[in-house]
Amino acid sequence: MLEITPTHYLVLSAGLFMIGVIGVMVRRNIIIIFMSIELMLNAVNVNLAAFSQQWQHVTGQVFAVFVIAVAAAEAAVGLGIILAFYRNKETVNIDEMNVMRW
Amino acid sequence: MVDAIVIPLLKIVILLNAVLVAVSYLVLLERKVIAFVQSRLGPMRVGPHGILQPIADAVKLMTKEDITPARADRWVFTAAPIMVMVPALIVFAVIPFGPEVELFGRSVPLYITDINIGLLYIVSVASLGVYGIILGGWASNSKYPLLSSLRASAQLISYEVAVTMTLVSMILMAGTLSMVGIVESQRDASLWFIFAQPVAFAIFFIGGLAETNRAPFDMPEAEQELTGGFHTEYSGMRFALFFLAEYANMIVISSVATTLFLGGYLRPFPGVEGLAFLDLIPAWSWFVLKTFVFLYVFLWIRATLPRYRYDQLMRLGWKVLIPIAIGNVVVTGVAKVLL
Amino acid sequence: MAEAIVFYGLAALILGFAVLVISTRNTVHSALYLVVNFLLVAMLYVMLGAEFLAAIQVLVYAGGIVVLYLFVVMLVNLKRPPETHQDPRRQTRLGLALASALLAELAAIIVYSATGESAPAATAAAAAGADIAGGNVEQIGMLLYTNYLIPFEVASMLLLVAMIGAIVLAKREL
Amino acid sequence: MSGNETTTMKVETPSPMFDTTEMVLNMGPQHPSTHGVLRIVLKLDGERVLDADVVVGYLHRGIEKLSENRDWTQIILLTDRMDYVAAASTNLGYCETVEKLMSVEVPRRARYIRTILNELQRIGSHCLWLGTHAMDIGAMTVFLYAFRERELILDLFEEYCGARLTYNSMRVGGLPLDIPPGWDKKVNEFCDIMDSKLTEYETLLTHNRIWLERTKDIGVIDGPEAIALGLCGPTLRGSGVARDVRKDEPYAAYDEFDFDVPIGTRGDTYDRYLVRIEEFRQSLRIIRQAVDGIPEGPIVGKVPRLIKPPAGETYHAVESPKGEIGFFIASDGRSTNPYRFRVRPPSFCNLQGLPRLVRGHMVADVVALIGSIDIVLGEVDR
Repeated sequence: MLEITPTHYLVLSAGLFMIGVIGVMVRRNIIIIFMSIELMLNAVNVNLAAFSQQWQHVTGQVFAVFVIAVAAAEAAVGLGIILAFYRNKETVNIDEMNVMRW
Repeated sequence: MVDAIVIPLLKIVILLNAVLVAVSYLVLLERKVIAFVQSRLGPMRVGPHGILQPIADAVKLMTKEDITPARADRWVFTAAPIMVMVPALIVFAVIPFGPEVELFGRSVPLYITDINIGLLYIVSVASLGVYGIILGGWASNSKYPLLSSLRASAQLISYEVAVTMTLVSMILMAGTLSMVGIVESQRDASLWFIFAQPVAFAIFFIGGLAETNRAPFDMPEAEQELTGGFHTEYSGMRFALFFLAEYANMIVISSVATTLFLGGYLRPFPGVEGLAFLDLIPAWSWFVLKTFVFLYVFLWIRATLPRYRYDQLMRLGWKVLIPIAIGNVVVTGVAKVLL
Repeated sequence: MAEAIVFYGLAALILGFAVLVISTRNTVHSALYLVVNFLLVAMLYVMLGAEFLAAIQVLVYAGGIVVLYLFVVMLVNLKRPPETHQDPRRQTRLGLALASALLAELAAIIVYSATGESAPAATAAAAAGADIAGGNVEQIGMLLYTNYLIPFEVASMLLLVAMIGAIVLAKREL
Repeated sequence: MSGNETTTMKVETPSPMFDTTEMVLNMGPQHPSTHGVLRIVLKLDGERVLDADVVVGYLHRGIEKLSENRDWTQIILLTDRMDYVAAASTNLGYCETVEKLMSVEVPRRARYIRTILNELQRIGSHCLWLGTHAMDIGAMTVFLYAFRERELILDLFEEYCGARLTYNSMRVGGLPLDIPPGWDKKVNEFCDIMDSKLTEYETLLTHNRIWLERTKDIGVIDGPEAIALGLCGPTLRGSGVARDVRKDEPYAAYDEFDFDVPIGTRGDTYDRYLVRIEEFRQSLRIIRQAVDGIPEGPIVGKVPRLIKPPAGETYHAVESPKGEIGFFIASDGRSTNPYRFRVRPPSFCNLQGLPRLVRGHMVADVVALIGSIDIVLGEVDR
């Protein structure tokens, strides 16, 4: 228990990922859902970093860098969509986002 | 034990106190310098030539009533000044004020730590400072602070890009991210990097002015437009934290500029043997002197120039500084490969 | 020993703030908890010897992405709470059920993999010919610009596309 | 303009793809850049001003009505309190109107001194304008420099009449006091100092790139529209209309001096700035000519001890630093106070151009434009 192995990190990462999943499932505010997705991506990154340390090789970290780049792109576009949507329907409730165009 | 814990802790305590004293005296310096420019005297009443003014200010601000506006987001409103102050202070951890010195028979480096991602650390911590400003403006539940916090964050984010780009060219020059390494590489090159990278220096300086919300880029707190900006609704000690953080950020930018461009704690002409007698002056005093020159220029500019408009500032950042900074990186890279 | 204390502390804080992120009503507070969460994860990266990743995490996630979130939250100045007229209870139950199913699955995988043989760390390092202790940044840079050059360029294209997309979405008239 | 009446002219915005909410920002009456107690209700789209509604009246003291219950000499005191940064100009406007009503001839020496006082006042008022205008745009040093020179003018006035702000420096028919000995020399010295200081202001501003960016193409208004809005003074001349009461309908001793009326070309904030800067120089030119040629003679014309103008009404305007300040005064010929007293205040008339000027600009330009039209709330509200 006192020696921290990669498994510890994996459990932590799984927990973080779960919280993200719960957020996506339970919340209806699309901004919170986006944040939950960021949490999940972070969980993945923790995994990658842990593996990177386990294998003493930085490839895992390189992947994490890619994940961060993707997260940035996702945030930019996703939030742009939220704003555009909000301007039209004055809501951020995901259940009301049920049309592709209007 | 002593080397690992006691000495670093001691250094942190000394540095924090030194920074806070420097910040409060920077306020006095600003008032005196601007007064000098404007043919006034500045503060004269507290102590001889007003040198005790910062203490009087501190006492005043600490004893003033601390007002939270009705319907403000109390929690965020309280946290915002702290969120501004903390990043401004922890940046100092990696700034090298001097090389290792012998103190009481021990070799003590005059910096808290030298990490191999020093420059990245500074950039990332500095990018956190924006939270306090955004949230302070938002939590005040008032329109002027909200406008101001939007201005501040747009400004901070866009100028960060240009500044970071210049840092990339500095990394290319030094070949390391460690702050001490950058200084030492200037010693090896016998050259302050300001002479090798004048464009990067200009962009860094302008971007630094914008990032610290100083004139002529002080729109977020333009009192003539937004009645003080994001700290309009703050009073007492919480206002003081915003205020101190701004000046601490000035010192940060000046210190980083000194380290990157002016050879940090190196004496002038580090390669010229004939000037070796200058080494008699302790290295840290060179650092302090150079930082002081930067700070003076900050104040001087404030007293001289009018204020930019928000959209002009954004245009300058995105359409002028960032392209030049990227071009500078390319040129530096090509030159590095060819030479 | 010290590592364990730090790890458990960090892990508890990370999970705690993550729960706060998804459970708080106020979206701005959520974003704030998210920042704290990211900073804590960055500390975890430092523990794992990934300083570069930690710095990038703070710079991009905490300094960039969440600022965007905050902007959007402030612009989307909600007049009514977004979750009023749904039936939240059913949704919550369903969500929790699905989530716990997934958790069980993950736990099973982890337990399974943990009982398997652990990685031969030293040989892997030797095979990679890299020493993780020194110059984390150089190694990542080296890999990015050699083995992963094409993914790197693809990522840059992705960012470019995202930038254009965001501008198109945000601009009112073209 | 007044009260809750809103401007009906609707702004033409490009039809937005999305509906966005407007933000209403209440600027003033407690705001550092509204030069007193002006209140502007701004409708904003982001930082862009869609519409502005100027609310005035926070400094209303009823000077016009009050004047109908004061005798003709006491009113001079009240005119001090209208444009309190250019009291001498307002004094002069009132006194000349009454003189016109009574057909009193003012001695030439008095007219010369009045001209000198008036032009000194113009420089003083423009100093205050320059300082606050530059301050609004963020150049804080110009403010103190301009006030340093304004101080010299106040000293001159103090030496002349003992007051530094509300001079009460004219009388119907002439002047209350002759100039003290040596005063004319001091005025000449001041002119030399001012000349060099003007260069100093211009070094700080005129070719400063930030200043240019902040003022060029801000609040552009062309001549005909400026006239239609009733703008006057330097604000109108900035739009290229060479209207100056001193030239067009000379009063005091202005017909005896050479001076030019500077006009702008584009009608933006920068042109209005240049016009006022040039007016400094022209005022100095007039003062130098007047000081050198002060004739000997009495300082008060033939005026009865108890002023009681004959029945009738008249309008007379002078060029105050802010623009054309006109007085309409009716006398019933019986009482010792005016029957009707009405002021055409230049600040008020210029202020009604403000909503037109700020529309489409940014919040930061609003303060620049308030500075650019140079208002004094004491005169707007009276």
